[in-house]
Amino acid sequence: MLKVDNLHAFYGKSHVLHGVQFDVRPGEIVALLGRNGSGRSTTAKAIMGMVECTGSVEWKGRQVLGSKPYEIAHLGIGYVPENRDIFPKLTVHQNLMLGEKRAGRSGRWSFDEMYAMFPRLKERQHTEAGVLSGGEQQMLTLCRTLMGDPDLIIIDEPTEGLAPKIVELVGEYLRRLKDKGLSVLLIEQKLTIAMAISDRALVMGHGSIVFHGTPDSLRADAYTRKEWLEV
Amino acid sequence: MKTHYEFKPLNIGRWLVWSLFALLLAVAPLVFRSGLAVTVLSQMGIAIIACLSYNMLLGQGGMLSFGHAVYTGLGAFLAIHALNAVSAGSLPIPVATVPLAGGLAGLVFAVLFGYVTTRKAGTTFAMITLGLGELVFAMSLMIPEFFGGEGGVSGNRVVGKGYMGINFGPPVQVYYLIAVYTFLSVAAMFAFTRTPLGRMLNAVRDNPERVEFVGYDAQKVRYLAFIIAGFFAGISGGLGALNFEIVTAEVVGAGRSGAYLLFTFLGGATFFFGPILGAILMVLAFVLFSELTNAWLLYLGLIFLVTVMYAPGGIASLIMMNLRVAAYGRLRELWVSYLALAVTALVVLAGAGAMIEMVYHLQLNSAGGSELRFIGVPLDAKGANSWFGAAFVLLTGLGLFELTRRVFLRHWGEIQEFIEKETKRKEAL
Amino acid sequence: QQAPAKPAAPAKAAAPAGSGPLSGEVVKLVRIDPLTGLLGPVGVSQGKGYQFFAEKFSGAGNPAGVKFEVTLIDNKLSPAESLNALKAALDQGVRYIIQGNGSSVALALVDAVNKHNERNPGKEVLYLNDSAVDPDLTNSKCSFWHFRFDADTSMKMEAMSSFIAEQKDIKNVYILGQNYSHGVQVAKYAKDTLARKRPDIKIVGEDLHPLAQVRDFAPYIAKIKASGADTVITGNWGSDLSLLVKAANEGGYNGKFFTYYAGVTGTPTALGQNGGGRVYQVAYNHYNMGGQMDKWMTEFKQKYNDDFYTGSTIRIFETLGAAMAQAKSTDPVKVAAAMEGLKVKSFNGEVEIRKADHQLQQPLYVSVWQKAGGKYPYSPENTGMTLVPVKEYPNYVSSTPTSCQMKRPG
Amino acid sequence: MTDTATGPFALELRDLRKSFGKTEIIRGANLGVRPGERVAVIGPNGAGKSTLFNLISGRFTPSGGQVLLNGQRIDGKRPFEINRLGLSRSFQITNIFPKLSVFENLRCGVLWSLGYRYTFLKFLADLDDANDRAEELMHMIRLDRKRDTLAVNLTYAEQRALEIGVTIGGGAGVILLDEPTAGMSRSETRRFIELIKEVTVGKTLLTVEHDMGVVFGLADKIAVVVYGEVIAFDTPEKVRANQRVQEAYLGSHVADAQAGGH
Amino acid sequence: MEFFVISMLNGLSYGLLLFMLSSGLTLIFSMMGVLNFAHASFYMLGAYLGYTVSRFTGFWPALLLAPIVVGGLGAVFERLCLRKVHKYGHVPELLITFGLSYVIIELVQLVWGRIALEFHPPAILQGPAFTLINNSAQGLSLQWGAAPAQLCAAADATIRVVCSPFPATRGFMMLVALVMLGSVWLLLTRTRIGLVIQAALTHPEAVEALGHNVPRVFMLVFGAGSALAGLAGVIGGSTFLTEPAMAATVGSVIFVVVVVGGMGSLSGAFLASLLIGVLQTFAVAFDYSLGTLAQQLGVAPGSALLSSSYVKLTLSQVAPILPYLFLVLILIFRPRGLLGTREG
Ligand SMILES: Nc1ncnc2c1ncn2[C@@H]1O[C@H](COP(=O)(O)OP(=O)(O)OP(=O)(O)O)[C@@H](O)[C@H]1O
Ligand SMILES: Nc1ncnc2c1ncn2[C@@H]1O[C@H](COP(=O)(O)OP(=O)(O)OP(=O)(O)O)[C@@H](O)[C@H]1O
Ligand SMILES: [Mg+2]
Ligand SMILES: [Mg+2]
Repeated sequence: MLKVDNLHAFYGKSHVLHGVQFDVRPGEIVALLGRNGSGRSTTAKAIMGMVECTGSVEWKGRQVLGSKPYEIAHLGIGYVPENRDIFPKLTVHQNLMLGEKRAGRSGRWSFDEMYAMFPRLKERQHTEAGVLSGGEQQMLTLCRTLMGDPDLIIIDEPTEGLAPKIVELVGEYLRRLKDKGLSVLLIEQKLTIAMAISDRALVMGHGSIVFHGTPDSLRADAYTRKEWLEV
Repeated sequence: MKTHYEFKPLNIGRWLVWSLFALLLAVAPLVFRSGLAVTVLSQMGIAIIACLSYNMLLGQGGMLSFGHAVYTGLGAFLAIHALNAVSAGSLPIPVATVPLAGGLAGLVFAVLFGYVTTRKAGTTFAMITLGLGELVFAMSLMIPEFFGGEGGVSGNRVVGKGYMGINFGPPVQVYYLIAVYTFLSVAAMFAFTRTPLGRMLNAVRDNPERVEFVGYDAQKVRYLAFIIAGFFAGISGGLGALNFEIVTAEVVGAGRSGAYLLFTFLGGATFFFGPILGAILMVLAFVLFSELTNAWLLYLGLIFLVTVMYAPGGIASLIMMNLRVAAYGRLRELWVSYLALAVTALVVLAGAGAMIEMVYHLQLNSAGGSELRFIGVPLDAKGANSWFGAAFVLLTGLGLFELTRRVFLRHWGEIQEFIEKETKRKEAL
Repeated sequence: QQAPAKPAAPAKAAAPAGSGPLSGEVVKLVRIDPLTGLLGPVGVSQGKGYQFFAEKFSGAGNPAGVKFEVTLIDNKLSPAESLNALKAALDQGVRYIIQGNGSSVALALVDAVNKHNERNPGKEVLYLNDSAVDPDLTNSKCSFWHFRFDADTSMKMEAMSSFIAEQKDIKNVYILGQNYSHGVQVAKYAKDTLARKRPDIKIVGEDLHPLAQVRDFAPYIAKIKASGADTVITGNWGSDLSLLVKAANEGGYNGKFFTYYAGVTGTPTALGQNGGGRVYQVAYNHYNMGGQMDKWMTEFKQKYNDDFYTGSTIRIFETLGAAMAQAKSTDPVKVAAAMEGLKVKSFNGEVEIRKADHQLQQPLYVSVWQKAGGKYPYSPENTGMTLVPVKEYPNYVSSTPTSCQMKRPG
Repeated sequence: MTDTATGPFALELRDLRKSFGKTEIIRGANLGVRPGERVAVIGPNGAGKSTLFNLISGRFTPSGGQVLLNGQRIDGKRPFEINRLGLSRSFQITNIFPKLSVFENLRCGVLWSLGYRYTFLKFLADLDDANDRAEELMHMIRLDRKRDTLAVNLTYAEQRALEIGVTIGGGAGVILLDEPTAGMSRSETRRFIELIKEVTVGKTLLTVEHDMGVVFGLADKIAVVVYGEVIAFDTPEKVRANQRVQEAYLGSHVADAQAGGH
Repeated sequence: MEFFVISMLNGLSYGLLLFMLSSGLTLIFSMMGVLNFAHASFYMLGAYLGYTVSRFTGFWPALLLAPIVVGGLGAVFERLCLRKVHKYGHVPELLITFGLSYVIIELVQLVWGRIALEFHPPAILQGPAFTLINNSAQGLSLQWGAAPAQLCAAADATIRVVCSPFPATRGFMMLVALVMLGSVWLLLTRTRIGLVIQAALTHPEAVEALGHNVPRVFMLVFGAGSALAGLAGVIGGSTFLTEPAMAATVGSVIFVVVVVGGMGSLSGAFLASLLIGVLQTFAVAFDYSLGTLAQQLGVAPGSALLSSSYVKLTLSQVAPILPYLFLVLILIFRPRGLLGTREG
């Protein structure tokens, strides 16, 4: 469904991705692992058309490299950025509203489902999102993206700053998304959860994919874990 | 651990720069000798102090003020009253210290008004200063006792015989007085940026909230800086009073405040010397540029548009960028590009200028015939030839300019990349 | 130097070389006035007048036979800029300065010229004031180096009040003005003169508003109506005048307006049909002076598509020419001395530069804004309207005393 | 609450309350921290940990209750007053002076405590003590090489380190750190914790953390905040055993796995 | 009584005029956070374009066309210039509009000349909308349109009759202001445009990632704001004066409205306009000064003091600068404005 090939990305003059190549199939959770600064977030941004890049990104058989972020979003890729990027002056509910691509039409997901998933958000639905606690903001960004009814969702470190119990919960929900037929590209730091829920794992190092396989094979590959993940 | 070792080599450079500055101030009137030139130089000195004091707020404190002329202006009024008191013999101070009276006035008013304005930053601050500026200006026409009504307050800087032949009658003597004040003020304001308060002011600009968590009261930092800026603004006003020997309501007007803002920005608010360039340009624009062409406001507006879009750090940032390139020894390869850019830009200007001037000519001057001369070229504002010619020049210029610009940008980018790599490499060492 | 009045092209010898005593000498004059901003249009229009008449009065056009060259410098209506302009003019060796718009500029210039002349003997300049009307200029601040060719506020009020005194239907007067010296002075002189000439007229209200700040005059009209005034005296000019009259029309106020500046560039268009028959102006001329003036105005209009109304321009050339012929010199000190008490025949009869204060003594006209046609065909700005003279006041009526203690050089 | 040590508290909360509009977020929190103790504050998301820090540091004014620093009441005081009394904090979201260099950032952090206040009559370059202290800090947080780099241009981890540097610079006795390791990888986190330990020797430390590894590695005591109350305050072992904490916060195996993983 | 009614009407209509002038500014400011200094220039451009278009098509089509053209120009400006500096922050944004205001004013003078134009409202708007007749015998009555002369003339000398016409142009202006209020309100509340922009102010990338074309929305909003200014210009220009100084006279008072109302608050701007309009209009009616006040309080200041300008300054004289006083006071005591929700 998503096919990334020979992707090179640049921030101004600095070359960050060096020929990244992988794919994501329908209904699959793919974990993208790696150390800080290895280029995982950049990969996500490159797919979304937010950084300058060359190579190829095919989505459902169509080349999307060079398209604008909002066009890509309309094609059905959802993106949850890593630094939360909630809209601080808007209320929780308004944040969710902005997730919808067209007002009032939300596809597979409704406000109620979102609130059922994270009751905490319902309690705070009329609060300005800027004052939410760090964890609440994380929940909000996830829901906001889901409201746009994507087929593939790229999540950058969703469990960052979440209490252990919630981390578990997020894992739970990601699996549920998968059951609903969504694909997930999960960028994670916490190996435990990534390994627990993903179908395949990719490891990045210095801007390219250095490992590609199932979680089990990664668990078995001590070299990769030591060299590229330092666990 | 001795920490300021790295200032050593710079210090020599700094001495050099300051000596050059002093020298420049000293010889300028020997080079430019006409009456107009001397007063223009004097006004530059005055404007330099004003713009630097303004930049204490804008560039260093992040306070966008629309009412800085209030402090320069009230300083000027107080100074001229002081001068008159000196003339009348009721105030026994030398004329040369009258600008200090202006400074004190600026300070006092900054203490008064600053208390309410600096409680907030950002747009709120900007709007309060706008409102205060309008109020003071309106008052200036309503209270003739102090502001002298429409005619303003005039004075005579020649008091008595003077001291060693210096009675400030000849404009050149006033110029040197202003030059001394300018040098001292610039030095003092530069020194300010190197003091704890000056540094905390930068911190307040960047992140007022965090400042409070390292023990400082952001409001108070702003307030103190505002007062100091008010003092220098007042000095500048006081010098203006001595130079013109008359102070009218325009000195507190919104136009002045706007000019300080625009030209400080144009010069470059992020570098200390930016406002100095801005001030020089300001005087040139108002005094000389407007004499060259009727369309000066249009050109001024266009210059601002272009500067804000392509050099948001002002002229100073352009200079610094090139200095950086020079420091890495790569400025020399750029000169061809610069030359090409300059030439094509001039072509564009010539084309556009010819058209603008023709329109103005048609509108204001048509009775004198439709012919005019533009940079030596005879044009006929009513002739299709001239118009086609100008349009052709403009379009060709634009095309060539765009071409050279692209080439230049590529080259420039490559150099920047090189510099970045170099710095990374140095860091890694 | 730009624009409107480049020195009249010498090639076009409209004025053949004269035969006066100073034949061939060139007299440079610099006019320091706004060419941009609020009063820009006025300054530009007046600049054209100087261009036009410099040519007419050069050479054989004046008894001295000198050639006049006028350049314009834009002072943006700023006193400080004007002082710069003065410096620029002095650098060019100019000895005659002209200015008119804005008493603030005028006061600054008088002051600067006085100081310059005091500090630079032998390089004196004269300041010829064509329209700044602050009475101070010929009273407390009078100067040997300053000559005024307009009639000052008090003279105009003298004529205006005489006219009002004759109108039996005027009983209640309201005074409205811009809150700066001009507006304040108009109010003061109006009260003084009316009290003297028609003590029965009641001043039912008096108001000052900031200059060029009021967008909506309806509240003032409501107040004027409520006061029961049948006449309004106002010093307002520009948009402050046009908007006032417009608001009066809309607000159903039918009283008369006595004004100073109904005929100035832009105001005729803005007034349009408004205020027909009830807006009065007092000035030293009007649009239908007749004779030579009519011809000049028509020629001017043809040439510049603009209206000429600043008659002082003509007076400046006339008196300069005469004084130079008399002094046989273009040296400002001698010319100034010759100008004192000088009498010339001009478009509105004989005028005299009063020695005591250098104020031109001249007849004044009260005219009223109404449809052009018949005897009064000249329509400014093609509005179809004109100023029709209703009364002329000779020198001795409009003259006001002066408190000037003139200090003469030497 | 069990007090093992005795003596005065370095920081004490007494029935602290805070409401935003109608919702009460902090509902009577009580806590007493002894000088030199390292306390980890944990709790579910939105429990009010950051709010608690904001109340203590003066960013918010409490709606009720008291905060005492070394026995002196500080509730209702402005942040800079509290800071001057010897309490300093870092932020969950990096909060430094972006347009100033690393060195300047650190120097800003030390100026007040060295008594330079608002002076504009001394040159910064001549303030040997301030400069030395800033250099020392820079060395401690291992940013020597980035001395003149503007803070915006630092990497995330470096910015976090700088944040800590600015926080401890003033030499305050009580330090609050809000999720200092957020967004760092495992190895970086480990290094960073060492750093924190190193720079806060002898100080009273409160830190918010979600990473149980960090919590158990760093803290002498753990305070558990749930729904605006401190429901437990004890040694790590006892807290981990606490049934309520298990339910409210740690969940089942993940916590064990994380805690055990180190 | 009749004076009060008329003054109230004047005040309200002036307030609505202020609102009309500033609604576009409010729109742009509240949504994009840009203090558009060129707003008054767009207003002026609207008047001049309206004048030119109306000479070909008559007033009513011009009322529609001119704002569209102005809006288009605004959008182009946003596209070519403002967008480039957006990333540098608010000060450059403000300065670029500052620069634009110079350019527009000069260009307008180049194209249309420097003196006032004869731009009249259409015939239907030229008379009074209604006339208030105050008859000292019969009391206050209202007559639509102009009142016949005999109604305004007193039949006998003891009866005082005052007719106060209310100009149709003013009525029309009030109507337009209300329509503007309504449409901007709809735009802000019934569409997500407002949300998109507010969100994009802090996190443009995130908004785009959610599928919103942010640059286009910015351009549209700026265009709409300019169009509102243009519409105000056509009406203002025909009702008042179409001249080069018209931009300067609108000047800073529209900023006062926006700021006093509260950053980002449409209802606040509306309230502020009305308040300022009424305040200023009634202030004109009062000749009180510090001197008279002192005298009424029974304090007799010395005559020297009495003649000084401070003491003689009456309320009516300072009326036009009251908005600035109001602005300063509001910002000191309530920095977020009357109904504002956020500061700065
Ligand atoms: N805006 C930027 N400009 C320049 N370089 C950048 C920018 N953003 C990231 N980089 C650099 O690109 C590289 C990859 O960054 P990226 O954010 O993709 O890493 P990551 O794997 O997501 O790490 P993290 O755990 O920090 O999120 C890093 O070296 C980083 O310094
Ligand atoms: N200014 C405020 N206005 C309204 N509600 C607020 C405000 N600040 C915080 N809150 C609410 O208070 C609650 C506690 O927030 P806080 O940031 O203290 O949580 P936390 O314990 O730090 O959580 P996390 O671990 O997720 O960061 C949250 O529900 C938040 O929405
Ligand atoms: Mg990342
Ligand atoms: Mg928190």
